[in-house]
Amino acid sequence: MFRIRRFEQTSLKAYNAGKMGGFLHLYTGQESVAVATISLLGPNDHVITAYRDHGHALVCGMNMNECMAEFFGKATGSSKGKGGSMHLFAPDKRYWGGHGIVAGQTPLGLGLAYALKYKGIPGCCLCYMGDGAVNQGVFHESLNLASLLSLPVIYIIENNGYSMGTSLARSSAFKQVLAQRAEGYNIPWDQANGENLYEVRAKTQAAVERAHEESRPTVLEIATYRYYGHSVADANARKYRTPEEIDHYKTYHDPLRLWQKRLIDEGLLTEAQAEAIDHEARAEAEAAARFADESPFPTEADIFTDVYSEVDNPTGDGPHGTHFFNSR
Amino acid sequence: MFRIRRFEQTSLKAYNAGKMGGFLHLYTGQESVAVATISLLGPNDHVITAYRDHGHALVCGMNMNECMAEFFGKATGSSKGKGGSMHLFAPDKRYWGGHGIVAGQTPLGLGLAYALKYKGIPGCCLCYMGDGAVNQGVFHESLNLASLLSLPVIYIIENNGYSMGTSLARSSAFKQVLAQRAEGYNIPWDQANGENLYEVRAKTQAAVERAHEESRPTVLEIATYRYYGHSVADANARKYRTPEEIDHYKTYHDPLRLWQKRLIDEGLLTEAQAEAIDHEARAEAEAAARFADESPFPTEADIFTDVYSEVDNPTGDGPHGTHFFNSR
Amino acid sequence: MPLITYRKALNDALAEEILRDENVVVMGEEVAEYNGAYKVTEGLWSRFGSKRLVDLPISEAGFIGMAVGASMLGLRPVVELMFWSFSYVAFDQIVNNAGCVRYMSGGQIACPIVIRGPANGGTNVGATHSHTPENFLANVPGLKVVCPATAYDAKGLLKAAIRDNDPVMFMENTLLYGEQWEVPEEEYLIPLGVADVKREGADISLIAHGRAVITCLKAAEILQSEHGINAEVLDLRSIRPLDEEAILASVRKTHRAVLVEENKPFCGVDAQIASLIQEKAFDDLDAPIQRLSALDAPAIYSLPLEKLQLPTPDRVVQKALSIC
Amino acid sequence: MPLITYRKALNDALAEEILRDENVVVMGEEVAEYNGAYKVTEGLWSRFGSKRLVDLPISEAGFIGMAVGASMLGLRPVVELMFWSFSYVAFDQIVNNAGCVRYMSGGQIACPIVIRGPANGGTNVGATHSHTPENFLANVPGLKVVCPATAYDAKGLLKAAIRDNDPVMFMENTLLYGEQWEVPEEEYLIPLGVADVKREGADISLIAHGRAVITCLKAAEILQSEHGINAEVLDLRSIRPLDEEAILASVRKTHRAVLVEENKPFCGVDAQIASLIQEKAFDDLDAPIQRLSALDAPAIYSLPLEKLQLPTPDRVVQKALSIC
Ligand SMILES: Cc1ncc(C[n+]2csc(CCOP(=O)(O)OP(=O)(O)O)c2C)c(N)n1
Ligand SMILES: Cc1ncc(C[n+]2csc(CCOP(=O)(O)OP(=O)(O)O)c2C)c(N)n1
Ligand SMILES: [Mg+2]
Ligand SMILES: [Mg+2]
Repeated sequence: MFRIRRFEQTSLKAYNAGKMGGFLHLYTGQESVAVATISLLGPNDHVITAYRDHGHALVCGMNMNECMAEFFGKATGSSKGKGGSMHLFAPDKRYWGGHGIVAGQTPLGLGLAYALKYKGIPGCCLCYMGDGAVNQGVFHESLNLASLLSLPVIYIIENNGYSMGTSLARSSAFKQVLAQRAEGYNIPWDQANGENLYEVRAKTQAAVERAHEESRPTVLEIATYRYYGHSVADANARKYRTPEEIDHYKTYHDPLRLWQKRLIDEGLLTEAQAEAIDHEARAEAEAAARFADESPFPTEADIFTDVYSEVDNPTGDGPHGTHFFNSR
Repeated sequence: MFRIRRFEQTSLKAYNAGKMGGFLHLYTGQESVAVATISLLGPNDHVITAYRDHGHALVCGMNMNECMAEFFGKATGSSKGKGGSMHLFAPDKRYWGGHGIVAGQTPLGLGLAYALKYKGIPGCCLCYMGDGAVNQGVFHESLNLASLLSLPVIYIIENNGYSMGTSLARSSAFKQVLAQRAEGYNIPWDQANGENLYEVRAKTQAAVERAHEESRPTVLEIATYRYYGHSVADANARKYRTPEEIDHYKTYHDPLRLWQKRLIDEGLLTEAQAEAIDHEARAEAEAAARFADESPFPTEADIFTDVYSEVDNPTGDGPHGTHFFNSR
Repeated sequence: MPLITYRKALNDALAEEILRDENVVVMGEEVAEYNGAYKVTEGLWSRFGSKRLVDLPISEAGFIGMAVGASMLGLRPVVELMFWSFSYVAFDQIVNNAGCVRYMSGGQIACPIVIRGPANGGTNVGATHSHTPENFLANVPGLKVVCPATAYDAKGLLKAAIRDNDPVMFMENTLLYGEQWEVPEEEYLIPLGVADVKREGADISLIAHGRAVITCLKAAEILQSEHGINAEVLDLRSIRPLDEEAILASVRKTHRAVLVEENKPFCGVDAQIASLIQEKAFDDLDAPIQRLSALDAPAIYSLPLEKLQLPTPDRVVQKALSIC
Repeated sequence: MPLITYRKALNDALAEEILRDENVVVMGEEVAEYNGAYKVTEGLWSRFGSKRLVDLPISEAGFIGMAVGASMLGLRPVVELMFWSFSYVAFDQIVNNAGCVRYMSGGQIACPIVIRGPANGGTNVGATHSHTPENFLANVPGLKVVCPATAYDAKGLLKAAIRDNDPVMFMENTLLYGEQWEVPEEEYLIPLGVADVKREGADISLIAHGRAVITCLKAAEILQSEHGINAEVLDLRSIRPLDEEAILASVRKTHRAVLVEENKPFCGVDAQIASLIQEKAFDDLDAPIQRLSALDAPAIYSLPLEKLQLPTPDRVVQKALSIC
């Protein structure tokens, strides 16, 4: 969690220093969700998420350098500067992104689970999404397919209470619990408080076992909170939420501090160790920023690579026909 | 119901005689649904449905001639032969079609309800759909919007047990009742047996009152059965359902015969009157077929009308620019 | 005339039409309380309230379909898409319901809806957020497509689009929102289907739409000052209906054309323009028509590269010189 | 060589690839137990079972996205769309996920998926069921688009498409399913991106794709027999990648071209072909390139009119005569 916290802090600084433009969706405040859930996964389990993907990427094992360099749009980035912060990928680490279209990843996660089942691999796919994403039709199509085909996919709704400037109550109609919509598809669902890692892990574990042993899907809603605006470009970050609300969460519900305190209380961690971890994390993040800064940009020729695998890896008689239509 | 039954019989004959091609989705067996529900509506209530729309069109007051002529692709058809059997419209009768894309009409029905509420008109919209249409994402988006915006729309799921060759169990995952999915959106729902017109009317009436008085949506699932194939072109009509199943429904659950018997038992109808109604209906249908047959086809020039209202009704200085791009 | 931004011009157009016609309702994600993701609707909610400015959840297919249905009963919904890129989740509702309902009903139903929002790359947001679907939507008979390049055009065209009885796809550009142009205080409308000569010239026609028009104007200055070439810049403004006469008139005058767009090249808008010119002004052409579109790959995230991916004044100049 | 139908050729291609590669899985609505809405998958379910042929509910966006996700892990899904018209409810999944994932991942992810089904009008089913999106999808760098006109091409191209490591949009035609052509018994592949001269000629090039190729062949016979004009008929077969060389070679030989498509004209495939020819073979052209596309309105339901709406041999002949 320290690593994510420091990484985000550093990337925000870099954004404000003009090292990148566009969007930057900080995960600060939600760290416990990715950490508590992904840390449970085994060698056959896969992860996919939306654009607020920095935390998941790091927990899946991507290193800060490739991520930060990607934010900077550098050739050393995980996607060679072609994807950006919303699109971090590490298939070798079973991490499938990083997707910018709201809920667009939900059927992809289903497909990963489909492939696992098809190949007889006893794994599952954790597919993350926001509370605003539940109102995209494709998520419902995915729920029906997941239940009908009995696929090992776990949809984790990171409910941070807002979709951009819209509160949950203004975006979704539901009875008591958002995740309850899963009932309509005969899918088991549960809720967890994101600041309690033990609870999140226990409930995720139950879902993972259901996936592994029964090849059944689960919808798990985890309550959390984001500290910054929707993206760094969110001008109204403090308009649709009162400063008091934000401060309240930071003071009484910060998952990082609560977890640290708990581990210390339980004698599993000392203040000094925590200090050291934090220190390391900050150093790692700052080094990553330097790495990104010093890395080269892609070249104009790179614009045309990674579009078609046939063009990048021509077969015997090479690619046939014209693939790109700029007359230059 | 006799009118629909005879109309379909006649259109099927015309189809087989090569008077039309493409699709023809017969409503035979489901007549009671359109009759029992639409007959409850008042002057501010609107109707929209899918491609299996012949019954709804007739109950809404469209005459057999304009419908049959539309099937034949004639200029005298309700859409001048431009829409076809899936696309019957009569806005003057508050009947908005007739839509070929599965569930594509569900947000349109929502919009009709939206406009009613916006204008302060105490009406509602009945939006019909099939049991297979519930798995299109846009329907779920519509349910959330209907509940969130509190709109007077009533979704009527005509559950005939199959979507083309796929049984309900093979297309939809749900707990006990398909319509229960509405709970996830905090929308009241109910079920009715389509062969019992009193039950259907009572439950529809409750939904209509909820819409009129509380401007709240309802999802109503009505059990019914189609006698013919999905469309006349459905080669497998008797493969995915046993002939026994079909015969069973025709023998013991025919809504037309059951309703007729009930009215006679209740002394509201005599055999002779029923005979007469049926006779009239058949005559009307056959006259419609003749009318359609004798009507002219549209002209080639008609292809380019009804595309842009600006072109059809040029304003003072006429339409600006090129609207059509055939260089002829 | 006062200088106002492209954003303000749109905002004024919306306010004026909301005041003029009680059936005009503006809806979309974050358009009301948040004042619009790009602030195009700033201040309208506090001024006109929740009936005229409606916040909606992230359900583009659902609410565009809803707006189409509402328009069938006489409302004039102006639906904001945060990005036109998101129209792809609502593509069926736009093409089949907005685009076909009038035809399939034999002219019984009108669909006076406007769908508006930014459709452009160049903002460092990656491939999925940088689509420019004007060529897709203009392919659909029944839809109209407008791409204003200046604040003046944005205001006049949006007001005309809202009053239009057909569905109008209105495509803006986030890179222009902050740019200023002269806009008269008195009301005016710009009819759809009328192109605009943004710069008179005799030697070559630079034909463009949207932000590419601005790129062409810069290129024209360079051509004039550095190469003594007097380029005409024609702004299509409206893609469908299309002002064919203006295009042909310009080419018949200059005998040379470079077509510039931020659209992708394959079947882009300029493919149609090129096909039109060669067919109807074949003998007037002294050289092949040149096209300059976005470099033909998904929008790259890396900002310096993305800037190269879109047409630049320099590359317009090179194209022009190649046929002058 | 045995004569087999276009439908059977597709069926054979699927069976052969299912047998060859255990990662090939065919999925869609009614493809298994029902044997396919248009019987393209007839007999495959009883032969290969429910693992290789999968019936799915009416959720195109969901299951195309699912297939894209499965392909990222190495499966080779062949997804049937009952009609390509229904791709519009899945447009985002096709363009943004299938089309962009390789690029946005910097080449880390491949998407070896095939989406196939009929994309044509002329069958009396109305506007919403008669779309031909080859121009939309070929506009998207990252996607490939194929439109076979004969049983021979259908089989060879489908087998190549399934083995291709990029997403291939495979567009068939219900009016061709029942037509027969000679197809060899031994296995063969047809690489994407290679056009085919269906008829050698010297006086004019008729360039087309899909069923329009058949229309052109009929027109060529009329031109020969009634007007002594020897027309060449070039079948593009693959829209993206596109065989530009074959197009230019034909035009350089005949100096005249008529482009025929069942696509709508505005930004249709032939707009791109026309723009290409005029740019790269400008001096070889003795006359303006003529285009014949579907008449520019939503597909009309009325059958006799719909037949007129699509290119006919007679209208191809008229176009040809207008420049010969
Ligand atoms: C289809 C689509 N519509 C709109 C957007 C713009 N958008 C990006 S994120 C977002 C809010 C999503 O909120 P939520 O799902 O709660 O995720 P969070 O940002 O809270 O993590 C919106 C509206 C988009 N990317 N895709
Ligand atoms: C988006 C879309 N996908 C597929 C189809 C093809 N199709 C037309 S009707 C139908 C079955 C629908 O079944 P159901 O909703 O139960 O209605 P019913 O035919 O039983 O009245 C299918 C798959 C379509 N028209 N639109
Ligand atoms: Mg949220
Ligand atoms: Mg059904």
